[in-house]
Amino acid sequence: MEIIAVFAPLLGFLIAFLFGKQIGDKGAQFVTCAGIISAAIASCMLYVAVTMGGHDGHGDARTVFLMNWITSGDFIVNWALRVDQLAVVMMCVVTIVSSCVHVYSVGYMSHDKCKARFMAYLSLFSFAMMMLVTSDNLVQLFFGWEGVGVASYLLIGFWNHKDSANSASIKAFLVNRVGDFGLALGIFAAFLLFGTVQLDELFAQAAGAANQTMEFVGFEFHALTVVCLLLFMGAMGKSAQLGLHTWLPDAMEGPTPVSALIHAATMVTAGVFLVARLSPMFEFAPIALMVITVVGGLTAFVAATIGMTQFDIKRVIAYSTMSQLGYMFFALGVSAYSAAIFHLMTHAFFKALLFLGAGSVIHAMSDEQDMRKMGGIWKKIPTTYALMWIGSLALAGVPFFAGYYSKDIVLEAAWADHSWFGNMAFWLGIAAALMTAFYSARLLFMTFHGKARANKKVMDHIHESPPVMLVPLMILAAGALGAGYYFYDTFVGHHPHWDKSIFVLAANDTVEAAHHVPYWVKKLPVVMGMLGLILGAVFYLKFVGLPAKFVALFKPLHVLFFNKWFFDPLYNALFIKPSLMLGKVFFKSDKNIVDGVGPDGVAKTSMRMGGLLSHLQSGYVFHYAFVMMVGLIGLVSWFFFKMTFGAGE
Amino acid sequence: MIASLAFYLFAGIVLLSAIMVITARNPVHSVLFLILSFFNAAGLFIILGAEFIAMILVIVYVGAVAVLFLFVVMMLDISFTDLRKGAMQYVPVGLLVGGVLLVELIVMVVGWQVADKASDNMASPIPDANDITNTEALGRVLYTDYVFAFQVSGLILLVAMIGAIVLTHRKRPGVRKQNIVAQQNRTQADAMEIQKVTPGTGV
Amino acid sequence: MIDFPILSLLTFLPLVGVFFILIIRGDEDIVARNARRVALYMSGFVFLLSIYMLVQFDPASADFQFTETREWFAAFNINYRMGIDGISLFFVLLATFLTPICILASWKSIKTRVKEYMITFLILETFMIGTFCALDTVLFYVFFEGVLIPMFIIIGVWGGARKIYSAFKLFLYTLLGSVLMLVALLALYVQVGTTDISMLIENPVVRDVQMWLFLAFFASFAVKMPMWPVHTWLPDAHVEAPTAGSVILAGVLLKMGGYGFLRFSMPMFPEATEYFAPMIMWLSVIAIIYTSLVALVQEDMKKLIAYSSVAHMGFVTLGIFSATTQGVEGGIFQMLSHGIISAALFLCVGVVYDRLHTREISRYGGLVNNMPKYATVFMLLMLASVGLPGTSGFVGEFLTLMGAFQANTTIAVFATTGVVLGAAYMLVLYRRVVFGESKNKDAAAMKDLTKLEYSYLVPLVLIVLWLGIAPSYVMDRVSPSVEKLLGQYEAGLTVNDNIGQNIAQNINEGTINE
Amino acid sequence: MPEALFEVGLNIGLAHYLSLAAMLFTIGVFGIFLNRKNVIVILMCIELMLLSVNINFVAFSVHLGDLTGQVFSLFILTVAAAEAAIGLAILVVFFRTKGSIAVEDISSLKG
Amino acid sequence: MSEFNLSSLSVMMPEIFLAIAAMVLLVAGVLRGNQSTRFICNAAMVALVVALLIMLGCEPSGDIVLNGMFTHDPFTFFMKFLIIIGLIVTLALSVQSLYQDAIIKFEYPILVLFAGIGMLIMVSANDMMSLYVGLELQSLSLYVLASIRRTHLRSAESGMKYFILGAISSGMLLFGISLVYGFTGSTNFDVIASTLAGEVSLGGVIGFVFILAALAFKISAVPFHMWTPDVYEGAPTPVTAFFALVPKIAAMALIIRLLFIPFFAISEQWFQMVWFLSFASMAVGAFAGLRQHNIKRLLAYSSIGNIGYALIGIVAGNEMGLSAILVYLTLYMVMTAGVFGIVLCMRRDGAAVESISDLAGLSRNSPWLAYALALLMFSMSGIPPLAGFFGKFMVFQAAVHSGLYILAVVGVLTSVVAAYYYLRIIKTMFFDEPADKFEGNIEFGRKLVITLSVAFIVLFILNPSPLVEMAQSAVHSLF
Repeated sequence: MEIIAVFAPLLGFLIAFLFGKQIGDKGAQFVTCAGIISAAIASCMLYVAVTMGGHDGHGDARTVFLMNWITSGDFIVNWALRVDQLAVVMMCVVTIVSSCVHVYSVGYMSHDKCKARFMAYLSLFSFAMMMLVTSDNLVQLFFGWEGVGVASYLLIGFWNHKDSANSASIKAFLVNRVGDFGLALGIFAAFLLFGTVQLDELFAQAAGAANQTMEFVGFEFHALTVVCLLLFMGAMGKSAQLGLHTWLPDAMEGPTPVSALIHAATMVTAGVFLVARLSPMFEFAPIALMVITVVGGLTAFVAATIGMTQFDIKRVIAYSTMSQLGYMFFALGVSAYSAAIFHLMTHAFFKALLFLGAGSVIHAMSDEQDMRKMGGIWKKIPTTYALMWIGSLALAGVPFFAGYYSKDIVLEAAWADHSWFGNMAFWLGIAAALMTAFYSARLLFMTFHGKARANKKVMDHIHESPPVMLVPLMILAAGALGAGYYFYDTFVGHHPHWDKSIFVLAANDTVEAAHHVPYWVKKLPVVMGMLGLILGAVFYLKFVGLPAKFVALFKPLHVLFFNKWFFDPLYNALFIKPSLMLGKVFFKSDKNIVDGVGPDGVAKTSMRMGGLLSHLQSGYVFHYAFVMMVGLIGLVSWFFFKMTFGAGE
Repeated sequence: MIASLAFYLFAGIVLLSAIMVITARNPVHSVLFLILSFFNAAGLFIILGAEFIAMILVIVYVGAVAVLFLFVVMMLDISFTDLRKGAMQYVPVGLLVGGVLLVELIVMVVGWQVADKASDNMASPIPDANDITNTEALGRVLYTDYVFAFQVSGLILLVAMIGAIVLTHRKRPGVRKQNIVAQQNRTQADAMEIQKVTPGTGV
Repeated sequence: MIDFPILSLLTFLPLVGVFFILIIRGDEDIVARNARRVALYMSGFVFLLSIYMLVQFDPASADFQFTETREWFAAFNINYRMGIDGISLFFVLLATFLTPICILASWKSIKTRVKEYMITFLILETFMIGTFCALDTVLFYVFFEGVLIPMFIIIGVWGGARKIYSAFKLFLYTLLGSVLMLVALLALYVQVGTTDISMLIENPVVRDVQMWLFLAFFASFAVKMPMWPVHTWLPDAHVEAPTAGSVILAGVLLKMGGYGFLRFSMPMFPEATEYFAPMIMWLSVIAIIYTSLVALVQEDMKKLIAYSSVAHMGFVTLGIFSATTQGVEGGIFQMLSHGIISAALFLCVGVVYDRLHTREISRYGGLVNNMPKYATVFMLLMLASVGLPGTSGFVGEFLTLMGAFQANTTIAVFATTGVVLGAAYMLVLYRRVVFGESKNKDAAAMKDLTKLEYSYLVPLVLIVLWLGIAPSYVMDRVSPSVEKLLGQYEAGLTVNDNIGQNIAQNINEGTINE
Repeated sequence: MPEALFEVGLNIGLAHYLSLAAMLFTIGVFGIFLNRKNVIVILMCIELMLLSVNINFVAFSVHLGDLTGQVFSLFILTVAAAEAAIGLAILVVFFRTKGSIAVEDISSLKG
Repeated sequence: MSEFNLSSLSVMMPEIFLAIAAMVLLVAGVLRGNQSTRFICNAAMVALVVALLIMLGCEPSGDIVLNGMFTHDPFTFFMKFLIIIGLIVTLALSVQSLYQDAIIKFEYPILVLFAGIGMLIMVSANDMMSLYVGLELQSLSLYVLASIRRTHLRSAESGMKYFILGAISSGMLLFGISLVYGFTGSTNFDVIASTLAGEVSLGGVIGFVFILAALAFKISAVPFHMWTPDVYEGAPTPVTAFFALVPKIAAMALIIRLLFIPFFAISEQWFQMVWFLSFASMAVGAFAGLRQHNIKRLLAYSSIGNIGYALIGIVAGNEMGLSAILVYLTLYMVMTAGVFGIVLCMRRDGAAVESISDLAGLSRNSPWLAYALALLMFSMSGIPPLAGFFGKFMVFQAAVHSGLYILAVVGVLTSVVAAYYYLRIIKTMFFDEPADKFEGNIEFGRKLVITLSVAFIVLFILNPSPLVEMAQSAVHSLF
């Protein structure tokens, strides 16, 4: 079962990738879809088995050993599938969303040349993601981690004739690599500290190492904090947290199904999963948790501010994704791991829905992504319109949609943490909630309502998407509608099914505390959400001139938000340009200094000496005699003085 | 006293003429000064009681070598002008090098001491000059103890001869030589050629 | 075990091939064709033989296996000793494996003086295998240095525009390093009284001597590796060498440096190794960062890969001198993996070079359209070079860094940035060559991989993946020897510590007066 | 007569003779690299050097009372004659090809 | 007065035989004229072979005969063996060139023989007197040989330079001998040795310095090397080959004997001097060769450098060092023979060409010649597995063994510098565009020499021991 769940997508990938020509596009689509759907089915069965099975009803977590991977001294890494409650939740989310996206892609990519390759990559991604979530050690996790990175790289750059797509893919890979840099160091540090990278053994030793320190970069630090922060750096990269987020909006260069699958539902949440997975370690590193909370809160806020000002439909959703990831992270930071995972799950549904819906819109608009060139199309694509509403309401946290439950518990948990950073996160989250609702409304109204701003040809061409695209959307919509309510109890209720897969110190049990927060805390997010929606309607439906005035009024803020807080130019100036410049300088110095002092210089000096000696060989016999005599007299003098004056010694 | 004077006289002339050898403008003069210094050196040898060497020096050097020099100098038609030009700039450094050498050598020889064991080392002690003359003493060892070196010296002279011939001997075209074998073997048939002369055409 | 001298056979069989090629007669075409065949068959046979050796190799043993001892230079008590352990085993295989591939890669692209070319390659193979098998310092030196002769010829005769400069630089630079090693070898001989490597390993010299000898050996191996800042011969040599030359250069020759560190520096001079390790690790870090940055701005494909080689070798030295199990094993693995990956990358460059006769990156672009298979193979290799988990590149890189981290966290942090930079230049290269619009007509008209090219690229790719997913086959055989090596290393440190203690004790007791 | 002179010879002292020889040797050396124009003079300088050696040998011979020195100087005289012959022969050859015996002209080989 | 014992002459039978042979051949030559040159050459080779056989027949007993003037021990045996082989090779290489270059003089082989006799005497000398006469016999023959192509200015000039500088050096030698004689009262090596062992004076040391300087001239050690490049370049190529092959071996043998028998007592002094000579020779030999264009001149610098390496063995001052020198010289002679065999083949338009650039593309025109020269060059630069490596190996081994690390390091470094010019020749042959073919076929003798030389340097690695052991037993007699 576990094998099917993980390796069916790989099989699909291999067949579609290697024999894409032979089996044709249809064949490839079929194979990959079959692979991922069977994986989804297997995952769901596993979910049932793992969360409800077992003799005591507490679940039946298991680990499947496949084979040895790396053995080097004490460093032993196996290929193994660890299927516990946390993993299985992720597996389900991944496979279900992925299945939807696979099917959706059959329709969405129907005009593309390389369908087989696209489907293959999607399957490859799914496989890597499954490896990530089922890994039982840090290195296999790293394998999946990098694997999803590569798949993401391949898919973002899928339209590789576009320069922008290529740049975006490289950027995504590199920024992720920066994160991986931290992750790798984290693994090294963990190994140094515990002598193992097996999760079980790590968790078992974590409590014991709570007071240990280690030397890092010349200083003595609290060991677990170092490990956790380094690991968190990896999570930041993958989950586009503030600082390492710049790749995510650019990643929208990829085909829309990719954005839905990778850059909304699954891969970007890997960071959240990582922290949750390593909760037994993070719990003993309070400073790391604090950092996570702060970063998460800021991310939620900053991303929301940017999201309000963007015009590219996918980028708006991308920033919203980033913002929601921020929620998840501060949830993690306040030890509300289950809340974070809960939000992860609901978010996967509604955000995938939004993306795929947006894809549907784009598809309908002949690949137009700029919202300023849309509008007034809701009648032409009513199903998509409706589905987009569902997704947006879920995102805005309107009651009884999935996002309502999960976002609320996250914010409540933050409040319940009663620390300064918990509070900060809470208020930032509240602000972000307002903005989230606002830009959701903005997106809906700009896209579907108002005057039609596209040209006639495009307008004439607008059509509803085929069922192969709509059916997956509906499945996701169902999730966006019901997942919050349905799973509230099992995820964050009083008797969650996590068993040992999530570890929370008793003192940090904010999820439990979240159920007992003041009334206003519980209701504030909803109020803010509604307020945001209304504001959106006012701005973009009623008084369409209002936004421009507002922009004029808060010019500096708008510039800041619109330019994404100037992260890209900053990084460009800080890292990319100096790197290239240094590269050039070093290359030159290789020729001039390293070679000039080294081989070339030595060669030149030698040749010069050779020339000098040749010059001394003047051809004149008296010079020769002179040299001989000087040599003789030199030697004679040497011994003369040595024996005359040195004799006494 | 006289002998001392003789030494200084000979030595002085040797040195002066040696200096003249290297500074004379005309190579012929150089050769002549060389001869002079050889003569005086022979005088010094006589003071030392090495008459045979002194005589050989005169015979071999003055009689053969120096004359050979003279021959060559005169045979090669060299113009003597400008022979010293440009040389003076090298004098200071030459003097310096030569001076250092000289000072060291003088200092060395002034304090010359012979190894204690040297007296035991004598291969062929000089016999009492009253019994045997220097020449005879030399003759006694030369063909016995030193026969090997003597023979090799012979080879050296042979090589010198071959060398001189191989380098300078030229077969001049058109030089008539007497070929005795040819003359002896000459027959009537070789000597005379009888040609039939057709009348009216001439030979 | 094998009851015939398999190592000698492996080493000298190529020379038999040389003999056969020498006696080929006929016009130029026939000679060329037969020379290629003979070379291929002979090297192929050697490879099969080496596989047999691998099968027979006892993975559990850390000792030298298949040892041979024969009297050779009796006057100096220098014997012909051959043998391999886990450390050298796979280098031998690397050499036997890459040679036939090189011959295949030169099948069509070398058109002039084919006979000489094949002869040179077979001789090179002999020297390469010999280097890794030799168990006597002098014998080792003979092979180690002998490699220069064919390499010089290969670059000089079949090289590119600046071949002469490059060939000389390669030759003289590496020679400079190795002659210092020669002096050290001799000093070692004088100090210990033997040239038997296994004996030398067991009898480290005293600390002060170790320092000097270490430096001399270091001069040789560092240049061969090459380490920063003595790396500059490598880009030049690579750029000018013919494809197969680059393959061998990157694939095997660079490994001789690392092998030397493991075989000589560490076990014979443990204290010096410990003393100099931080310096070397810092140099490695500089190499990694410096050359990665340089690679970032290259316009020549081969130069870029050459610089990347320097960076990758930086990981190797980093790992080795961390003196941890992971570091050393990672270093070995990284060498093997780099041997395959960079060889394959150079072959990839050769593929397009054969078609367009330029290595300038900007002349290519959009190759994915007309050469999809090539793009795929190149992609896999590029990712392997970047160190993607699941490829062999990852295992080596990760283990070396892990080893380094245990030795010095600061160094490891800096070195790990190489992971980011490495990705940067490879991705940019790939993007500029393979992705994008086809800019040049001639580049766009190039044909995809031929069967021949497939036949040598696919095995390489498969090995890369195999080593990435299941490196344990290799690691299991390497481990015992590495453990032994590290054991000796530690012992070398403690032995002398004990001596120090003894002396201190004696001073205290008054038996030794200062 | 000879005995008297012999006595005097020793009375004058070994150092005198050796000094004389040293000076002669130096003059010979000095002449070799001072001379630019005439190879023959160089040959003569060599003869001077040999003469100085002879003086040394004979002086030592007398001083030590050993004939070997005189025998040696005899061979030196012989060889010097042969040497002079060869030298002059080469000189003639050179003159024939070059038309000059100026030392400065012996310089086509250099570098 | 010692007994003159005829039977004691048996140890010098080879020399006597050669002297008689030379004189007989001289007469034959005079009678038959220059057209008999080839015959005389062949006859001389036969004579040398016979001499070799004679020498093999007489036990190197180490007896000192002829009033202490002449000795024949295993060391001289080894050196003489080399010298005679060298002489044979010289003649084998020369014959064809003599005809090609129109130096058809029957005196040539005879002078070679006389020079050879001189060298044999030098090697066997056990007295300053026999040393001197042997040396002069050799030198005078060499002066003549250098200028034997008397119609050519360069030949005459090289003879002139060689003569002048050689005469100065023999002046120095004699002055030194006179001082040593004056101090010790003897010219016999053994007596000098025992005397110096008792006491040392400034005069004795200075005398020794003069002697060593003069002999350094003969082996062209820096700074007494200045004649070498000019003479190598100017002399006719077969003569250059001769110069490169043999005289240095004799002079080296002489130096070794002098340093280790009469002057062993002052080894502290000569250690420094030889150290300096070695150092300077290696450096100059390596660097000055870099800019050369003429291959003979290049080989001259190469020989200077090689002498530097060989001298390291002396500095080492023990049996190991000396046996290293012997091996080194042997290998060097073998390589030089091959190299000159090839240089002699460089002819175009009826004349010898000597520029390195004339070798361009030789690998296309005469591949075998090019391979041979390439192997020889790699061997010269000391790259294993060729024989040249073992020479260097042994020398450096001796150096390291005696703690001469500076010399060893300088040696290996300069060998790298020198490798550049050897490589340049290979580069010219293999990498450059071909020039015209060399003309003329290669006679059997020369072919044989080249083949044997290359075969030797390639196959030497298979069993280096016999030569080394021979050298070891040879030098053993000196201690």
